[in-house]
Amino acid sequence: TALSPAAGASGKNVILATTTSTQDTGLLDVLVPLFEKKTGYLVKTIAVGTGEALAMGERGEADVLLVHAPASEEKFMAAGHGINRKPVMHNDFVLVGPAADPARIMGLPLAEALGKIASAKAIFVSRGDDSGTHKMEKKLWKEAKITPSGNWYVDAGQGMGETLRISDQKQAYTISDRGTYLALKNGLSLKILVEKDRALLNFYSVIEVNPAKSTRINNAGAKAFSDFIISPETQEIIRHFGDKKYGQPLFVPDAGQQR
Amino acid sequence: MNTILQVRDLLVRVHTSILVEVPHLWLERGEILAVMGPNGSGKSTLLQVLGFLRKPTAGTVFFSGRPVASRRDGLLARRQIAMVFQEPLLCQASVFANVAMGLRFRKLPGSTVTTEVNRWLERLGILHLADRPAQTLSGGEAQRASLARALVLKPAVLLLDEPFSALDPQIKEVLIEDLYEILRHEELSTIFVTHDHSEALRLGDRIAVMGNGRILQVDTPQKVFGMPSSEQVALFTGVETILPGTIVEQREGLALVDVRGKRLEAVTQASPGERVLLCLRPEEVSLMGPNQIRTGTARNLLPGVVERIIPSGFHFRVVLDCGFQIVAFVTRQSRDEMNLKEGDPVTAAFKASGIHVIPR
Amino acid sequence: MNTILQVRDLLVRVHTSILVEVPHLWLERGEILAVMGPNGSGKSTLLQVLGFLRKPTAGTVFFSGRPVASRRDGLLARRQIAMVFQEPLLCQASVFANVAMGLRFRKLPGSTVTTEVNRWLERLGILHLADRPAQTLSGGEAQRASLARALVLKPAVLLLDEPFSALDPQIKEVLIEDLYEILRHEELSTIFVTHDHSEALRLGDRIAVMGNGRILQVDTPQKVFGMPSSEQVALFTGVETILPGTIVEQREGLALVDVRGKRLEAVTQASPGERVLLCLRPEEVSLMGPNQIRTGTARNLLPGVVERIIPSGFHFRVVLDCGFQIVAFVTRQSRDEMNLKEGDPVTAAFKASGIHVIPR
Amino acid sequence: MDLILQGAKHALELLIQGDPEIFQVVLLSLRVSGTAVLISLLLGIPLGTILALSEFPGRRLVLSLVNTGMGFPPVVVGLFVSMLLWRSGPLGGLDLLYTPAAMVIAQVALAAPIIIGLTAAAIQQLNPKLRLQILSLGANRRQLMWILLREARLPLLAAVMAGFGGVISEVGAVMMVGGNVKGQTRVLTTATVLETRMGHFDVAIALSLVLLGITFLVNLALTIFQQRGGTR
Amino acid sequence: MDLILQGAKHALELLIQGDPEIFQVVLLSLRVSGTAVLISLLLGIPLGTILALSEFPGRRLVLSLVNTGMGFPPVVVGLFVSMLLWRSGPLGGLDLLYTPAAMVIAQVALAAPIIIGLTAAAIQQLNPKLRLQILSLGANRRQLMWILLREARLPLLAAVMAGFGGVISEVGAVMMVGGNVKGQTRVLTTATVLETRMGHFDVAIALSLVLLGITFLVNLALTIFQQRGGTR
Ligand SMILES: Nc1ncnc2c1ncn2[C@@H]1O[C@H](COP(=O)(O)OP(=O)(O)OP(=O)(O)O)[C@@H](O)[C@H]1O
Ligand SMILES: Nc1ncnc2c1ncn2[C@@H]1O[C@H](COP(=O)(O)OP(=O)(O)OP(=O)(O)O)[C@@H](O)[C@H]1O
Ligand SMILES: [Mg+2]
Ligand SMILES: [Mg+2]
Repeated sequence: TALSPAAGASGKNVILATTTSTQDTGLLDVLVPLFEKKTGYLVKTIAVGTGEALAMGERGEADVLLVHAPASEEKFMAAGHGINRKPVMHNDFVLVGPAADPARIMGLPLAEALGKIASAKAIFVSRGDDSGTHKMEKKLWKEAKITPSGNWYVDAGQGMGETLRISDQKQAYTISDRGTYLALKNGLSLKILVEKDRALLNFYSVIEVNPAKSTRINNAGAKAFSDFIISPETQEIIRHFGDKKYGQPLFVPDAGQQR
Repeated sequence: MNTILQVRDLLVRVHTSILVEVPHLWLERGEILAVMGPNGSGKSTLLQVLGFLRKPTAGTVFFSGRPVASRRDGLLARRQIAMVFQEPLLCQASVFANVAMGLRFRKLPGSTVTTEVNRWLERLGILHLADRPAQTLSGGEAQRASLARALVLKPAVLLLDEPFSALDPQIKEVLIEDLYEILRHEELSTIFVTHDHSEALRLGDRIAVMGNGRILQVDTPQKVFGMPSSEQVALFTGVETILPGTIVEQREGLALVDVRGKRLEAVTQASPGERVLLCLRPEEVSLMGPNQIRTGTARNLLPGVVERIIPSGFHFRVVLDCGFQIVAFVTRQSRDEMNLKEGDPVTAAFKASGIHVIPR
Repeated sequence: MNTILQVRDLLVRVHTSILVEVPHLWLERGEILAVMGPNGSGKSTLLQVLGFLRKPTAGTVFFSGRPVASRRDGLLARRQIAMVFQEPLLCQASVFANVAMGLRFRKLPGSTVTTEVNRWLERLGILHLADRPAQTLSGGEAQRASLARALVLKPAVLLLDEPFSALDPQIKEVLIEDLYEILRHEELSTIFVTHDHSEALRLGDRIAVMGNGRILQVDTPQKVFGMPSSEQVALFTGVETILPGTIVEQREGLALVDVRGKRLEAVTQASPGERVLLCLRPEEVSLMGPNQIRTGTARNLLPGVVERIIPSGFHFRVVLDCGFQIVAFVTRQSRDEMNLKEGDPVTAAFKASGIHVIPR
Repeated sequence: MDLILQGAKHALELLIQGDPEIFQVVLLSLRVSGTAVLISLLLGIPLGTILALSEFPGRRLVLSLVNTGMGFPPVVVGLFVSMLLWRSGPLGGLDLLYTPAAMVIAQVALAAPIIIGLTAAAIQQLNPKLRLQILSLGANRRQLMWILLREARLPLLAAVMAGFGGVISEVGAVMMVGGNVKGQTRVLTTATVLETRMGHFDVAIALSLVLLGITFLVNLALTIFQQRGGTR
Repeated sequence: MDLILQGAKHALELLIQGDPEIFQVVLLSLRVSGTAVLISLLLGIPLGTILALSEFPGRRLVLSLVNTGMGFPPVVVGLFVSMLLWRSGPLGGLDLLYTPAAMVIAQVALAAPIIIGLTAAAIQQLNPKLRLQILSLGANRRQLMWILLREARLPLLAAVMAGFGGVISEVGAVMMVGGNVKGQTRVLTTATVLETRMGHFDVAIALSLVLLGITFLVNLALTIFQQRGGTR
């Protein structure tokens, strides 16, 4: 029964550590059952912060990772924690803010927009949780040569959904991945103010945890998942995911591409 | 009228069982009313109602002549009444704090509280226990604390529910003496429940006998014990000989009664032919040996045989067979002098006025 | 030895206060031991130790001749002992369930439980309350339930802690008779604590008088009441006249004692010059009017004046001033016959053997 | 507030349609929390009783520790249990992480201190002489404990309800050790969080209402049992 | 388990260095939960006492509802309080969302039912005659309640500890209504979650240990007070 330890042989279980965004958009709810049907593996999707996902990989507590923090991923790979890092897909980030746009950034290039927000001391909510999105945001500030600090720079320390909601309530600016923004858009008064900047692209990779770390790692399952998610059929599903619900796709498949 | 506490048409019912039903009962200012009655007859319940602690199902309780209805009235009345419960329920605090509790409720100054509490602890012989947690007291010590807790309040009315039941005889004696002085001196009005006849006789101005939730008789101690109004009261008050008889002759208040063929003289107005019960307290019966010269004024002399001698404290209850059973009470001295043994022939002597006659 | 319960070198201490200290005490099989003593003298504590409910600070309790040490021994002993506590603590269940509890612990078959419980409920007059929640019982009803709960167990040893204190006199009388029969018939060994002298006299084979945690005297009732071993015991057992005196002359067991210049005869072996206390129970003193002819064998005649007449139940305690105070006990009949009033001159008469002499 | 109405409507729909997924989630919630409470009772009631009745030096300290346990932060418990069950942890070999069993373990860690602490207080509150009284009737230790527990029925059942309420409504720990895996370890609370995160407030509210409804029914039953026979 | 040791080391460091950030977080935790428990006591104890002492039809239902409240899922409470405080919500004008005040509100909603339910059970457990006894000494209603509460001190303080433990360790609701905003609404539990999510397990453990330490100290004080005078 479900209360007994690990249904089935442990070799059938694959632990997928991923970020909340993939789960919250519902993409994994589509992909995982497919994978399970196809391969007979049972996937345990653990949706956590990117930092935690990578830490789980580092400790060998997960078999496969689906994450989006290129810089950290590279460090992770360099340290030998993972093998076979492969691009899966990307989506993009958007800079959203109140419709009134008090800092007047609508349509500006990203770096300029960030500069105006900082100089106007308009409230900006940062996720502050070391997630992929947070890392991206920090990178963007750095590129804009601004060290954000002060009362206007709010450190929410939460996931994307909560950060958006806080921004909405505070009528503040924030950076969000498009998927989460679209998913929550209906309840929010925030508008997309800056988008489609090359710097705002958000790349997801799949990484198999290095099986040399521990005998308990199910590398076969990890490899199967990795293969599955970059397979053409899956990539096709990703391409069209969200079409129906949001009128636009949430992700762009990337498999096989170099970036 | 100078009644301090009064109930009218009182009824206490739980579900279908009637716990107390009292059409009228009152307590005069300065009076001591003793309440007796078998277990479960409603004494404690009545006291709770009189203490404004329990709302009766029906009826009104008057305090100082005014009906007490509102919660505020109730509090004011309660502040003039102190009650000692049958089981001493002390709070989890020191003995001192327990005894001080009522005074504290009344917001008396600390120094007064200390003086008064200590005075009463002293009086009840538990001053040395003042700082002890109340939970460590022995049964009798707890009852003393419970008494002190009520008496320290100097209430207008004192309701005592078997307040001496766990006390040792020495302190009980002292306390009863003491209490009697206080009650009389301070004109305290008191109702107290007791199972001890001698307490009731000694302290009560009037005695109420309860049975089955009803008050069977309220009267002076002499009347209740000497002239019980019913067989039930008679039995309860310790009349051990109750003989069914029929009036044969009536001579200006002195009647000749036939009891199983024997003739007894009794003081009663009942007319010939009436069927009556003769109540004879064992204390009224004296015994004479067969050779003893008749002394005293006893009009009834019944020869009989000693059936049983039952020790009762320092005295004896002697059961005689005189054709029917008669119980007599003799002191050890008398028994020794007469050298009384079971099977001995003796004569029971008692006055016509020693018999109380109630109609059957 | 045929003792069923025995303690040796018993000590119960809490912090620095000694609650009980008993070098040796035993209970014979089939014996009834009455325990008396002032409040707080350690009676209940002793009973708890004897019932294997409280571990003494030091000392050993033997059951059936064997020391009880392990928890298992304790349980086995407890299963042969039943105890009635001073305050009846019933569980939140029906009266029946409460009384059945001990039998259930012993895993008796249900039908036996029902029969036995009902029999005892009946015997204690509370069968009609069987289904009532125990919390709704009156004080006396609860005490009866508590008694039934112990008696139904048919134990080898019965420990009763003031078991009749809340009972009405009628049921008490019946119950004492009943219980006495049972105890004797079934060879039950019993210890019972009471504050009622007459209960102790009536039921006890031996009486133990406690004071301050110690056993002051253990003896037959006659000895304890008639020949108290100390002033403390004397006072506690109701000796109301205790006179300090000095032996003046000794004539083969009959001594002449000087008490404030008056000479009294007393039965004692004490030698001349010894300082003694004379104990005189009020029951031993009879009163004679000034004109009354001397009857009886009293060797001591003390003229005096009636100082107070205190009602005591149906009798009276008369305090005389004979140069010192003497208390006498008179029946109502005697008082009426002598027409006794305060201030009257009377003569107190008592035998030499009525005085008990203890050394000072 | 319209969201709540929508949620209520949705909740009704979910229940009426008998959505098998929701049914599974509800069942798992009940099974996990029920098992956890049961285990906590089996552990907690004897321990609480012993703590209440025995006198030993350091008793207060132990009681404080237990009472501190009532304030174990679920995420901390989740973290610790995770660490235990991690592949690299001491119990990694059992492969329990992300299974209902792991959730039960975490919930026991949360509920047991509540049960122990409240049981101890309930038993301590009883008249100490009652214990002697029961022993004198020949009770062995098990029988004594049983009667005492019956006497303290009121606060004990309140303890059970507090414990059950605490774990069935808890999300931090179960999320961590269960992982909110669909079809395996998703319970009402984790589902609620997920739906909230996905912005499906109406579904979240519907799930919450279902959870509240279940808790209410369980507590109603327990309360009726608790209050049977009125105020003593 | 090495993580725990690391965490403990880290915790000590944080405390010894007197890290002002951590100090602030600890302080806020205590302030928010302390205030919430205080308010819950002020509400819960009178309500619980009244529920225990008065007889009215539907009392059991109310008790069940209160007991259900012991199982209010924090996220649900968080959601409901959020919805109340949203700009679009009925109390939006107060601008309380993402402030400590909002967290207090949510925690009161969580703690008050625990206090009410356990208080009611504690008071009901007292000998009903005690009430008469106290009234007979001339107590007014306030004085009566005060003495009864003192008599039920043991289970009541256990209730306080359960309530305090429940809210200080809670994360779901405070995260939702407080927002875990650094320097404003970040408390120990939300900080722990954040650190965990960031994969900083050692810091998370350090924070947990600090939280446990605080809870322990508070409970130690309460337990000593509770057990004062030994077992009755
Ligand atoms: N924890 C304690 N600390 C100090 N003294 C105590 C403690 N517990 C009990 N005592 C004292 O021990 C004494 C003996 O108590 P016990 O109950 O045995 O008396 P008792 O002879 O049964 O009295 P009573 O006739 O009043 O029932 C009492 O004076 C009591 O106050
Ligand atoms: N809830 C109840 N339902 C039915 N009967 C009850 C209830 N509560 C009390 N009684 C009964 O009411 C009667 C009166 O009780 P009360 O305590 O007044 O008696 P009492 O005269 O004081 O007796 P005692 O001499 O034993 O103290 C008892 O028989 C008791 O069993
Ligand atoms: Mg009574
Ligand atoms: Mg005693």
